[in-house]
Parts: sequence; C-alpha cells; structure tokens
Amino acid sequence: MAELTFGVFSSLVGSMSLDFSFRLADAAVAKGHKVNIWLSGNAVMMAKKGQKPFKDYSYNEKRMKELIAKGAEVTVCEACAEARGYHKEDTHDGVKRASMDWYLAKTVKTDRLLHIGGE
Amino acid sequence: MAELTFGVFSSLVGSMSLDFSFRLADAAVAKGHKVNIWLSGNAVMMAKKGQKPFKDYSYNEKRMKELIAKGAEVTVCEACAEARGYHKEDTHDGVKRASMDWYLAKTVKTDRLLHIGGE
Amino acid sequence: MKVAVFLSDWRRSEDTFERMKADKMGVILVGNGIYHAVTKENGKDSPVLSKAGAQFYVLSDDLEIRGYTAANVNSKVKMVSYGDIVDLIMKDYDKTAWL
Amino acid sequence: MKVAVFLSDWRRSEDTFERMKADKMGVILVGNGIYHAVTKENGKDSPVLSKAGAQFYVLSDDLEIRGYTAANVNSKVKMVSYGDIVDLIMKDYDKTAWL
Amino acid sequence: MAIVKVLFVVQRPPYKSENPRLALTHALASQTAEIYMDDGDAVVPIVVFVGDGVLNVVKDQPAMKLYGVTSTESHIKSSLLIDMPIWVCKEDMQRLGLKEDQMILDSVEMGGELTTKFVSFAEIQKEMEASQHLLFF
Amino acid sequence: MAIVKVLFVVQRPPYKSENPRLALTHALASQTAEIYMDDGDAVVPIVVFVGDGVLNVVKDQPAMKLYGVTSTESHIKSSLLIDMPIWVCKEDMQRLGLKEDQMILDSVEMGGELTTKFVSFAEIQKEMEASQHLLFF
Repeated sequence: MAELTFGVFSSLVGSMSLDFSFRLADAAVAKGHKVNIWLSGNAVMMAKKGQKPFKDYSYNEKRMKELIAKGAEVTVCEACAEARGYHKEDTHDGVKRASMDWYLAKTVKTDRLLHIGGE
Repeated sequence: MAELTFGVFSSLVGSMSLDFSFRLADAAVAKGHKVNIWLSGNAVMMAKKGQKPFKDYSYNEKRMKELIAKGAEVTVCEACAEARGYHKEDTHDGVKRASMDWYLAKTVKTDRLLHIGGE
Repeated sequence: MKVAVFLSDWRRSEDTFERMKADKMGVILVGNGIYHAVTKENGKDSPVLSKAGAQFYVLSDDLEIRGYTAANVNSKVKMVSYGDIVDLIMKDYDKTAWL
Repeated sequence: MKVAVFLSDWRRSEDTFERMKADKMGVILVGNGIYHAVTKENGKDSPVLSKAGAQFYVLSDDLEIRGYTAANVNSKVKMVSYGDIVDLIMKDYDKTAWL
Repeated sequence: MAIVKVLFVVQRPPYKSENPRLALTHALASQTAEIYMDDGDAVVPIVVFVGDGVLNVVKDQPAMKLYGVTSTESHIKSSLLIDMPIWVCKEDMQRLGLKEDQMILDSVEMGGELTTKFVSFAEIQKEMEASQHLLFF
Repeated sequence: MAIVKVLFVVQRPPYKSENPRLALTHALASQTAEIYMDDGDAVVPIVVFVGDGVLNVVKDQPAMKLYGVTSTESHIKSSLLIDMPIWVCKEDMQRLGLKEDQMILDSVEMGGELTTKFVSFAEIQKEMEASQHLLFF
C-alpha cells in the first residue's frame, strides 16, 4: 500500500477532469492505496452542497462520498472557496477545508503526486 | 440608443472574461445603450451571493449591481445554476434566473449580440 | 458582411479566423490576444496580423496589465479603450464573432 | 528520471513535452489527448507519437466516449483502464507530469 | 415581426469543455423562446461543426454508460428530431480522416426525418453572411 | 525527516487563467506547511517559467490600478522576498523577443535580496530530475 495525492486545479463543471480524478482515485483505493485529494481554484466547485444531478453533467458527489467513506482525504482550498461564495456550511460533510499549505505538506510523505494543473 | 446583448459562457473566476464583459457593458451603458447580459455555463458563478472580495480575484459584484441599477438586465441560466448548487436564494438581488430561451428571444430585438463562448 | 472579430488567445485552437471572409473585418485583440500585437516570435509578426484587408485593434487595459505599452505595439494595430470597442461594435460593424 | 506524462489536449499550448527528456517516459493520453492515438491529420500520425523512446497509452473510457474503438488506435499505443494507470503511476514511473 | 437567423458554430472537440453541449442546448431552446417574443417573431437556428468541432459528430458515444452523462451525440439527434439543421464541414472531416459512415447521420430510431448535412466551408461562410448573429463555441 | 524538492512549472501566459497565480500562491504556502509536517520535514519549492509562461515575468503590470486585482508581478516579488527561487527560461525569452531589462529582476524595493535567475532549459531539465514532484500549471 502506497500513497497517491491528487491536486486538482481549475477544473470545471462540464469538463471531465474532476471525473477523471475521482475515477482514478477510486481505482487507486480499490488497489489498496491511500488517496488524498486537494481541490483548488475552480475545482472547489466540487465541494458545494446541493448540486442538482442533471443528466447533462457528470455527478461526482456519490463517488466522492464513497471515497471518503473508504478513507480518502478530500480537502478544498479555503480561500478559493470563500472567493467563490462557498462557506463552511456549503461544504459536503466529510470534506475538509484548509489553506494551501495542507497540499504542500502532503508532498513530503506521499509516494506519488498527480498535479492536474490545466483547465 | 441601441441594444447590445452579451452571452457569457464558461467564464471562470480567476479568468478575466467576466471582467471584460462587465466593463464593456459599463462603457455601453455610459454611451446610452440598453444592455442585456446572459450568464451561462460556468459564468453563472458570477451570480452567487456572498463572494468574499480577495485582492487575488477581480470582484465584479459592485459593477454588476450598478449596471442593474442603470437598467441593464442580467439573467443567469437556471439549469446551469442548479447543477452547480446555486439556488434561487443564492442569487444576487436584481439578477434574474431563466431558461436558455430567454437568451434566444433576446436575439430577435437586440441590435448586436456579443457571444463570448470560449473559456 | 461587416464583422468585428474578437481574439482572446495567444495559442489559438481554431482556424475559423483564417478561413472566414468579410467585406469589412475588424480584429479586436483582447485578453491574451494582445500578444499578437506586441510579440514577434522568432523575430516575426504574428500570422494574425497578415489577415488581408482587416483593421486591427488592441484593448489598452489588457495590454498594459501584461506589462506592455503603446511603444511595444505593432504599427498595424491601433490601441482602443472599452468605449472605443462599443463604438466599433455598434457603429462600424454589423455583427460580432468571438472566436 | 522515470516520468508518466499526461496529455489531455488535442491542440496543445505548451512545448514542454517536446523538450523534456527522461530515462523512461510513459505518455498517457486522456481526455481530448486521445485524438493523438486515433487521428491522422492530413494522413499523418500525431507528432506526439514520434517522441523518442516513449511508451504510449490511451485511456479506453476517454477513447470510447468520443466514438472510437480499439480498431482506430495507432499500433504504437496501448489501451489502458483507470486501474492500469494507477499501476503505471505507482509501479513503472517515479514521478508524474500533467502537461 | 421578425424572423432572425442565428448561427451556432462549434469549433472545438467534445467533453473536455461544456461548450459543444451548451451550443446544442441553447440552439434547442430557440423552440421555446416564443414565450418571451412578440407574435410573429421567430428565431431560426442552424448548428454547424467546423475545425476540430467536427469531432463532436463522430457516432457511437457511450457517454451515459461510461460517465453517466448525456452524450453530445444524443443532443445532436434531439436537434435533428425537431428538424433543426446540423451541418458538418466536409474539408475538416477529410483533414481529420473522418468518413461519413463514422458520423451521426440521422435520428431515424427516434422518428426523426432530418439528416446531417455535410457541407463545404464555402457554404458555412454563406450562412455566416445570411445570419444576423454568430455564436461561436 | 525528509527534505522534499518540489518544482512548480508555469507554461502559460498570465491573467486569462488563474493558473500562474495559483502556482505562486501554492509555492508560497510551502513556508507555512510546517504545521502539518513532522519535525525536520521541509518542502523546498522552485518556481520556473517556461514556454509562454515567461510572459508572466514581464515587469510593470498595473493590475491593481486597471482591474483591481493583485498582479502576477507582485506574487513573483513576494516570492523573491522570502528567498523562493524564481527561474525564467532564457531560450523562451529569446524566442518571444524579451530582454532581461523588460523582466521582473528583484524585489529590492520591498527589501528582498534574491534575484530572478535566467536559465537554459537544460538547467530546468536538471531540476526536474532532482525534484521529487513536478507541478505543471
């Protein structure tokens, strides 16, 4: 069992980068790895509660909650969230909020880092 | 006085397309034109209440409210908003919510349409 | 047609601009599109500026925020304000194309 | 270094990929990057596939959602699943680069 | 009373961005725009796929099965079903090595009659000139 | 106890996207990451600008005056102030016609001592090899 940390940046609702990250995280957990996920920039949209599941959009909420239940740590960038008007009470249960240093600290112990920086 | 309609799509917090649109709208209103703004896709982020003004992000809320006060119509795509977890009570006062046909209907009477479709 | 074309990218992912024809075309460089007005990659003007018959404009605010000034702007390109762009759209051209 | 490189765009806006060297490089095509595996623009393979010494992989889900199948995939490229990508990252390479 | 032609132009590939989907859903919305319009007014949309945008029209996109989302394919078929024209640039198909039998051709299985039209860029240019508004995605 | 080198690589121009800014703010956060780490652990960041990313380092960006936002310039200066290395690829500057005197060179006016380092891609390649993690923006 090794540790894999994701950094997901600037991903959009409607693009598939968040889908990719959560599916790859799922596959990693299934293989017994410890997973950490950092959501920053526009990727903090993922952690907003109350998203209505339309068929036109992929809906990662269920997968995210299952990942957390299986021990994955999911943390959103607090400043990025506040700037978009997402407050503590808007955040899904189980999702942590932290400042960017949380992500930097993870780089020390994690075996691999997959930093998805594009849009 | 003529009418100018903006369609802003997939614009991000952190990019400058929303800034561009609101500033150009401002300039149009100053010249006596009637302005309509349609926010769709990720541009609906603009209409979320409670955004904290950080210096790292441009903050268009004040400009948007002034535009509305001067007679500009600002409408967000209702489905796009709900999919992102932005409900009626999350929307700024003065900003309307409608389905996409609102935007299509505006194409009939408007003198010019500036459709900003990229990211 | 008389069309006001907006380019907001430096590395473009479409070629509609090259293929589109117009009786009158204004090319308005905004956002990262401003690099077409100020950058000579490998010593050469941006290919955008070779669009035949077009008038070129660059939004001064978007130029300046990136650290460039009028002194850097290609002589083919005119610096404009937000107000000028409104007039271009409403008076000089009859439709717009944000590519 | 042994690096797993992810390409998720068809029209790329960086050239780090061309310049980067590695003792061992795996190129994992995901999202719109899958077009490098299936499209011959003007009859030619994508220049991405000419990266010397690299191994090429394409995520099958991202290929199929775009209407392509194994039959369309360039013979240089191996189809992989999410699980395979986990193994590539964790076992075959020591760092990743999402370009 | 005004009949306004509106051209939707999709220039980029599917799924990475929401844009191609938004082009189709907005074009479809022209059908219900009457409630906001005066009697006799109408919006007439055409959706054209040019450049890398033609990649949206490759058929057999199992998006629901793989990612739980509506495919761009199903939006194109819905458009054909309500007789909204779908045009695809021939030169770009050729450039990208796409044959007509790889493409979404109709929505017969849903009962649609309209078929996808494969056109030259010159025809698209003509339609740009004839349209009152251009919406690039 | 581990000292981990982390390389931030900015490849795209400023302002259109939040990415270059996020590269710098995340790199700066390495200074306060101790609270989450064991004694003796440390993260050592370098921020390099390559490709069109070098356009971020052009000086005199009046972002606050024009758009009311912090400039990328001020983030670069803050980085230099806390002695975080800022590297810029020389070959890309040459390709884009940028001279050193057009670039952000230091943060002397804030009291900083470190200066921007202009390097070849070969040096960046070497640093990629020496770093444990690569973060491309």
